[in-house]
Amino acid sequence: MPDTVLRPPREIERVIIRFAGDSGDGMQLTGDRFTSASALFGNDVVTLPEYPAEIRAPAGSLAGVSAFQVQISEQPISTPGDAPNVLVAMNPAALRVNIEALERGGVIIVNVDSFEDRNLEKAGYDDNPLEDNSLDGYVVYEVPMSSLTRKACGQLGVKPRDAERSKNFFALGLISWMYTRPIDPTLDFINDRFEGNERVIEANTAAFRAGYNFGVTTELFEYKYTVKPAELPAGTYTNITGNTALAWGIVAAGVQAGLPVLLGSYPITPASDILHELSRHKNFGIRTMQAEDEIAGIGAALGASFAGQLGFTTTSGPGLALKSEAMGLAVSVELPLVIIDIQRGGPSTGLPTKTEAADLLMAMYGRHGESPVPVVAAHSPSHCFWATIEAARIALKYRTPVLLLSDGYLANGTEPWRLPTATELPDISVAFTTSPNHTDDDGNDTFWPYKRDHNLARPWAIPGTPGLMHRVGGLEKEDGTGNVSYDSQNHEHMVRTRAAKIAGIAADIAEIEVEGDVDADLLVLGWGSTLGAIATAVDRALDDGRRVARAHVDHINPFPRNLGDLLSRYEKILVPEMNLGQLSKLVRAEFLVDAQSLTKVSGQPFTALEIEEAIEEVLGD
Amino acid sequence: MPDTVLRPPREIERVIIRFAGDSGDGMQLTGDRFTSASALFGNDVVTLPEYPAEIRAPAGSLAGVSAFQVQISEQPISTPGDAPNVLVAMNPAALRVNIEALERGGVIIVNVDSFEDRNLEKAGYDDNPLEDNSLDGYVVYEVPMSSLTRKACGQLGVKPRDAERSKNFFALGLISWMYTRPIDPTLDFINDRFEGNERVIEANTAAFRAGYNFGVTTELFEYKYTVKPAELPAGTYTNITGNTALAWGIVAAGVQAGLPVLLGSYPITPASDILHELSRHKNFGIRTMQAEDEIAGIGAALGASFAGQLGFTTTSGPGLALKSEAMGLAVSVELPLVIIDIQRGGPSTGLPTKTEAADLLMAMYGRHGESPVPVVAAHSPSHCFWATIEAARIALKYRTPVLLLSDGYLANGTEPWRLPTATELPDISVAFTTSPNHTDDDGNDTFWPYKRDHNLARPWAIPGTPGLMHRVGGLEKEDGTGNVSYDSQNHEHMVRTRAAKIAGIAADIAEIEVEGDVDADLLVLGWGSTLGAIATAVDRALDDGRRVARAHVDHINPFPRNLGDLLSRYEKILVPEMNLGQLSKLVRAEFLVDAQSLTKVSGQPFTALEIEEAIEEVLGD
Amino acid sequence: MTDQATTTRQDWISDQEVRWCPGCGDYSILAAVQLLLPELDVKPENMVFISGIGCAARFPYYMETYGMHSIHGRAPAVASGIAMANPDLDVWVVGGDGDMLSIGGNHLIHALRRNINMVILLFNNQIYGLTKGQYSPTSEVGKVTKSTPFGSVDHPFNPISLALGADATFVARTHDMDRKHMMEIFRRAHSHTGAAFVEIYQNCNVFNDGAFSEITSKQNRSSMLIPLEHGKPVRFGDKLEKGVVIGDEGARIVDVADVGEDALHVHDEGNTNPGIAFMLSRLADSPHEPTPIGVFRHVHRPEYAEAARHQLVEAQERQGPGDLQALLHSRPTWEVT
Amino acid sequence: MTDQATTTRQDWISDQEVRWCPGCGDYSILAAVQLLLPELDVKPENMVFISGIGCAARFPYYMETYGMHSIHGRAPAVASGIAMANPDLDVWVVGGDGDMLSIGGNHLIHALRRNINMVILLFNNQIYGLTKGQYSPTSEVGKVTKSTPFGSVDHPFNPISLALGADATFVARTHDMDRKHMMEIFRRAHSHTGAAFVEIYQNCNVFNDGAFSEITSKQNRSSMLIPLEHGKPVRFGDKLEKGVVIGDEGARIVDVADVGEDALHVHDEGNTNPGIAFMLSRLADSPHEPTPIGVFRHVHRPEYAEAARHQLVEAQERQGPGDLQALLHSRPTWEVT
Ligand SMILES: Cc1ncc(C[n+]2csc(CCOP(=O)(O)OP(=O)(O)O)c2C)c(N)n1
Ligand SMILES: Cc1ncc(C[n+]2csc(CCOP(=O)(O)OP(=O)(O)O)c2C)c(N)n1
Ligand code: SF4
Ligand code: SF4
Ligand SMILES: [Mg+2]
Ligand SMILES: [Mg+2]
Repeated sequence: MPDTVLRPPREIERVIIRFAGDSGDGMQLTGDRFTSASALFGNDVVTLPEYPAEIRAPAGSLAGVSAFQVQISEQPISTPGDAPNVLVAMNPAALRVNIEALERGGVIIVNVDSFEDRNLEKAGYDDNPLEDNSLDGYVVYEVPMSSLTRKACGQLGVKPRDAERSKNFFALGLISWMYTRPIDPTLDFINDRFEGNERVIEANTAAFRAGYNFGVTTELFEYKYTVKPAELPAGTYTNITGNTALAWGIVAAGVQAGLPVLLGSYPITPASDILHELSRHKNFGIRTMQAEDEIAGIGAALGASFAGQLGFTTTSGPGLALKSEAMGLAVSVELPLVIIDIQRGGPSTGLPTKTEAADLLMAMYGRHGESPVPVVAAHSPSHCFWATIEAARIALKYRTPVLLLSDGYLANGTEPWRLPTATELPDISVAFTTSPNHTDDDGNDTFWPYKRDHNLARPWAIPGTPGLMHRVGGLEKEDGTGNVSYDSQNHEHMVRTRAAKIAGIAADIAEIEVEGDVDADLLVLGWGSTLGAIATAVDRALDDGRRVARAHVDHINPFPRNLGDLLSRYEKILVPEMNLGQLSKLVRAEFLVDAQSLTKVSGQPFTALEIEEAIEEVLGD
Repeated sequence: MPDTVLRPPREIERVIIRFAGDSGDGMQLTGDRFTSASALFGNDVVTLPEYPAEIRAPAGSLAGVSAFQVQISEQPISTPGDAPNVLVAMNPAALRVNIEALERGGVIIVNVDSFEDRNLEKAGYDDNPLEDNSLDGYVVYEVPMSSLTRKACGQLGVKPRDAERSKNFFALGLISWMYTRPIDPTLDFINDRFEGNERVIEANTAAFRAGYNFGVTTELFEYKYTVKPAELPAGTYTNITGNTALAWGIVAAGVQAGLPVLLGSYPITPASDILHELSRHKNFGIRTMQAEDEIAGIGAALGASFAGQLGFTTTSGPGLALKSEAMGLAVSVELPLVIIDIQRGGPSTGLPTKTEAADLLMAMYGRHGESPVPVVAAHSPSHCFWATIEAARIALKYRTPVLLLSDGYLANGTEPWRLPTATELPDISVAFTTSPNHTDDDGNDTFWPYKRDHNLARPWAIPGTPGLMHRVGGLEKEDGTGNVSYDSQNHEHMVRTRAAKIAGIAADIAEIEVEGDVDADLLVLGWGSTLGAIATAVDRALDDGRRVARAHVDHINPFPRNLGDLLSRYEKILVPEMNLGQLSKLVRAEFLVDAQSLTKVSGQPFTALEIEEAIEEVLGD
Repeated sequence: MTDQATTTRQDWISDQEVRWCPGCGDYSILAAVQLLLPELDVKPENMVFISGIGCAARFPYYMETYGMHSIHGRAPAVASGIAMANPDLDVWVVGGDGDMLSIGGNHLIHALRRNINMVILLFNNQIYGLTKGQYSPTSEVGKVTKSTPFGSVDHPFNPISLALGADATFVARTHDMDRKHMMEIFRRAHSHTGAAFVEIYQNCNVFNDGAFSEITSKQNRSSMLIPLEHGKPVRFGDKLEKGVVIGDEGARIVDVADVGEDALHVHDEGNTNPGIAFMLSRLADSPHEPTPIGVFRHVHRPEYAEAARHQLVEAQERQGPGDLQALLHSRPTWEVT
Repeated sequence: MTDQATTTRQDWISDQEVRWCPGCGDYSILAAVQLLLPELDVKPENMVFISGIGCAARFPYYMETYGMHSIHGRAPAVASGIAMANPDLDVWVVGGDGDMLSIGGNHLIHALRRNINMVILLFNNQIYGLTKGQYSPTSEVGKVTKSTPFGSVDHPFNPISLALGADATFVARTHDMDRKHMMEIFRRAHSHTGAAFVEIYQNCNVFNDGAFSEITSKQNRSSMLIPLEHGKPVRFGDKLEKGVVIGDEGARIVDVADVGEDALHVHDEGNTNPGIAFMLSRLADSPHEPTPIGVFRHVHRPEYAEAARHQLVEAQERQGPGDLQALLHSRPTWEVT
């Protein structure tokens, strides 16, 4: 396809594109393909999909709008970008819902065919925005995508209604041209994905080429652009969502622990995909059980742990609430178990498809009695892999349930991930106890299920092991023997010992590191998925000559052992969070530092700009 | 019964007696009777029962020991006392389990008949402690209670085995003589309680008189004592447990709100008695539903609230954990509901019959998402009544679930309570909405279920009201209309509004007051059932010339509006808690004050001495 | 509107846009309910729809009545509280097979055994719709779904058998392709005092399309649906050539010609012994064989909320209305002056 | 001890003091289990007892095996994980009527429908023992307890019917007064592959004494217990003068003299249709009428854990053993150099 636009492509450093359309329009697929092509091309890419909550809201309605934002860059990036530079709007509703996010002066490419009365009305437009000058501040390109797609496909004998389904590939072709993307990966993808369905392959290919050619041949567009490959560390990369990385982390944890995995889970958005992914990898000896509810899910996982497997359970907020009581049991019986919470908008059913990070305090305290559990948080899609292995490592070594927090933004967002080699993965295996560990007063060898090692972990002796039969349970246990004990002093001792065991993990986790201007007055302290936005904001502030540092906690219970020290070195501490200030509460209580909250609870991740502005405000001038 | 001990009774200010025996020995009844007689006599009394966890542990075993401690005093008191002065031990196990608590030099009265080989062995005594000088530091009275009882009853033709059952009344008679208690109330009680069972009435009466007479006639005891009536505020008093007071508080809340009550509950120690008590008062229009589990219990209560009744649910820690998700729904649908947690030893099944106050942080944060609920704590048995009405008041006025915390110590402990008159009870009624509250753009009257009043409470329009049909649910709702809304800004607004509503309650609750030396350097800050021990300790410290103040929070969310101010006035803050420092975490985070924890997690309430010592330590000298 | 004794379909339609997938069977169930209500002597303000979570559970939003879209699986519990609180309300529970048989199975069976006054509509589409296609406790063994890429291995519930096992007093089945039948069954369920359980075969055309078409499609109905009608022999087939007999092995399908009309089982929904109804429920293990529809069981048993209320009345008669001061003084008291 | 193929009763007794109330029926059930195990070819280290909370649920502490005293109602869920994890283990679940039918009802019916390999012993004493005497979902209507001082108003479950409604593959009933019968039933349950449900009438002599004595006391047994024996006509009575027939109304008790021996129902526990078993379960609504005991149903159906394991084996055969590096590289990758 020779290019008739004479000017060479303009080099740009990055671009943020948002594809938006009706849920039926295939925008997720379009965005995903564009992302993959860009990743394969070598750009750094970060994505943010947004689904409607309904399975299929009425076509053309505001509720039915589905969008996918991607930033592609020649520099390493860590967010999907703040305001998109380009909005592809397949219908009036998509325009209406997304226009506010677009940067002032940005580019809008609309499928003009869809801007007819019925659709305008469904989107709540009294007048056609393409005609009433309301888009004056933007660069608008009106492309008759539907009709051009119908035409392109019609030549193949595809019926107009079916042809229309391919219009997302038209849009993809057009944008691929516009940003000088390689086309082969997409053509290959079409062949793969729709294998066996020649008609669809042909139609989508035709639509994609038509879109591309539309860019080539019309003079509608002044420029095309190119974004050079980014300079990323050498290695093999794949583009990965947080949920896939997390599922693979579970697989890897099993492999690295040398233990079969059992996942007990009950479907819930946005965690279900982990169950889906894991259930495909049975050849790793992974058992997935779709339980009757969340309680049964954690119950089965705990049972598997008792039997010597590595138990996992995955859920989101409402499910985590239901698991509270069983987590308390896991604390009491001191068995390895990883509980994974993919946070979403709350309270209650809340906003199931939107992100939020407001389950932190529940993770810390959502159990009755003194019931401490380690809490680990993932900070990027690929980090979900590592955080899972880390959570499993702690669970195994300390025989404790561990809570791993991710969120909807990480779960569905993507980033390129340099795949680790086998040697980069830690060995997290632990030994089962297979022989008596105690000599009783009469000199007999015996097994004490609550005799602890130097990490305060109790022995893990599994059913099937001769001679080590023992019973565990949720009643308070006598130190050492594990027999039921109602003794006051023993209870006091056990409560404090369980707390000490978890607190002691601080010695076994990485210290927290400061980035940016180490000697600054202001430290931005983050956790979880805010990392990308914070890093970008701090980098920009540093570029602007501001003195600011940042640090990110991946271990929230216990905190890294140097965190208190670190915090005491900064006069001001800003904690951006997708909740009303939960980490902030924890560090204030623990270190008595006047941490200030920057909170956002809109179901949307922070933009770097929001954090940058807060930094400016705190620093004053 | 003329008294042959010639010396007049010695006047003492207070005495602490612990009755201990096998669970089958009726020690709870004995303690309870002694308490009632003393209360009727006019003493101030505070009790501490202790049950074994087993229904009936093997007779004579350590696990089967049941005890009941009571302090009677001529001064107002607020704890059952630290170390008992007198221990009544019905068997070797009871002696063994309780001797450690007894004050050095204290009095031990044993049923010497039970100190035979089998029982000694069951109690783990190698030698008979009555013979091996191990009790040398104490004043020991050996009384053949079993045989004397058998003898007394035998004259009535009661079989020896049956007679033996009355030996607790022998003990009661003896102690009643020793402390110059009136005997009529007990004789009346026996007649009442065992009405219709003449045999038992006669046997118990005979045993009681025999015990009393044993004191009168033998010269075993040098002195008898008397404790004068206390000077309590004028009024009609009853001796009440926290659970009864709480149940009556529920009845009163219904009456004062003018609403029928529905209690949805699932039995659990130590909360079940509230269900039991309430189920007896159906003539108040109170419905009690023993649900299939805790979730159904709160579900039914919430349903009743939706339908316009006053919904309550009662439970203990494990049950509260299960209710987490449904509480989140209640937060979201903003309906009045009172959730009552009688805390017990945790984590998990823990120590079901022992007290602890470690559910505070779960009460605050044990729900996913930003899900704030008011938290109220009861601080004494009788205060359970008032705290329940206060919780209901807040729930009704602000249309919110409210969490009320009590604990096992309050639940089963007793104190004399001056009964309130009708006029002392607050009117907590609220009006249902019965007509449209909004005019839409077209000028039509309509009902907006989420249009708030100046307290930010939404209208309560109940099914059956014509024209106000509406739907509520756990998905995020549009401000005003209550329609499902996935809008970002709306969600942000609603999250913050729900938080503001709860925070705003601070303006509507009592300020916290300081007692003791207002200008001291040290403030002892407490919550819940520690009040008695703290007050006693602070009083003693003040008596010793120490400069110390104290304050007690009954509202934990929101805190009283003057709490921050108050805390800032003291250099040192000591927070005694029956957990590992939960309130302390909250005040540190909120007010950045260096509150120091004094923690106890032994299943036992604080003694005043423990707090006194901590005060001494903090103050130094 | 609501003051009049009669309503029109329009009166039952809320102002919220219906957001199920186009073609979803839920639409026809909604229509059946909204068409039926005007025929009953009921007022919108006395009607309460309670649901859990799922596609089906969105139902209350579309009804111009009182309603609560509660949490997953808990609708029968919430509804129980409402039914206890106010006997004048007409309480309906709506939920999917995941909502009411998976996470909510326990509340369902307890509501049924208690016989608490409510109509329970189970939208059985043999799939989790809202969470985008996992298998459910009614999915057939071997079902390939997102969570079971190699096929599910667990045996499904037969919801009618389960309800009968829980001793439900009203048990019926209908399907989303037959509005008239639905309306008739809903009418019957509504008239029942106690818990009325209705299983509705509902097509999820997105994640489990055609699950029931073998038995519910127009052309198959006469040969694949076995209508249960009180007092009538159980027969079906284009020419009513098939019938059901009860034998020592259970219920089984026969050619009427082989056994003679008199040998056919005559359906008695009022049989206090649920044994026969249970046998009928086992005629089909999955919607791929001739399947009974209609009312399996309809018997009388005291209703829970009414019995509870009765105790209140009795208590008042016995003890007089509650007197708070008397209660406070009901234990031994003493005076301090 | 545990290396030998044979064990003695003593090998199964843990060092923990048994702490039920003197006279509690739980003792005889414990004895029956501890007497049976030496007769089976099993080793203590392969035996796992899982329970919830309640008096009955203390059971594992007294067994010298592996065990977990979990949380209220959740034992079947925990046991499912164990059964899935290790097929060599013998998993037993023990719990009371509150534990397994009230809070844990859902896990129970799901374990039964899944047919997951475990023996489930339901100690039905028709009361909450551990929490000191509230009514349970098996208590009779009108039961006066601490939580129902004026009598309970809810209709109880029939646990056998419920289990059959959930399509359990092995369903039996026995009682704590007949050690031999218990042992026989436990033996049969243990030999079953899948979920074996055993209801045991158990006397709580403290809070519900004598609940079953009308049918289980020595002098009443022959006239009040109806033994179900595979392949035999169902007969009972001192002189076997009574029998059971199946008719169009359900199962009913007759005088053998009236109907003749041949009319009696011959029990077939292997009937794949659970209809007859269900009818038998309805012969008695409460333990105050002649009540069937023995094995109601014993059929084969694929076991869940085994089916799940089979998928793992198949996957390995198809895809080879899991290769982590291959998995990581299974999506499109690119090289950066
Ligand atoms: C506690 C909890 N767990 C899980 C979910 C996720 N969830 C919502 S609906 C649903 C199941 C939907 O299936 P079904 O009940 O059959 O309804 P359908 O969508 O098919 O109508 C699940 C698992 C949730 N909302 N809450
Ligand atoms: C979550 C939770 N709710 C309630 C309880 C209190 N509880 C313990 S056992 C029990 C019921 C006991 O009855 P059952 O299961 O019949 O056993 P039994 O004691 O009669 O053998 C209850 C309600 C608990 N431990 N945990
Ligand atoms: S997913 Fe299925 S059940 Fe849900 S609305 Fe769509 S078609 Fe209906
Ligand atoms: S309370 Fe009842 S069931 Fe529990 S141990 Fe005592 S007698 Fe047995
Ligand atoms: Mg479904
Ligand atoms: Mg029981």
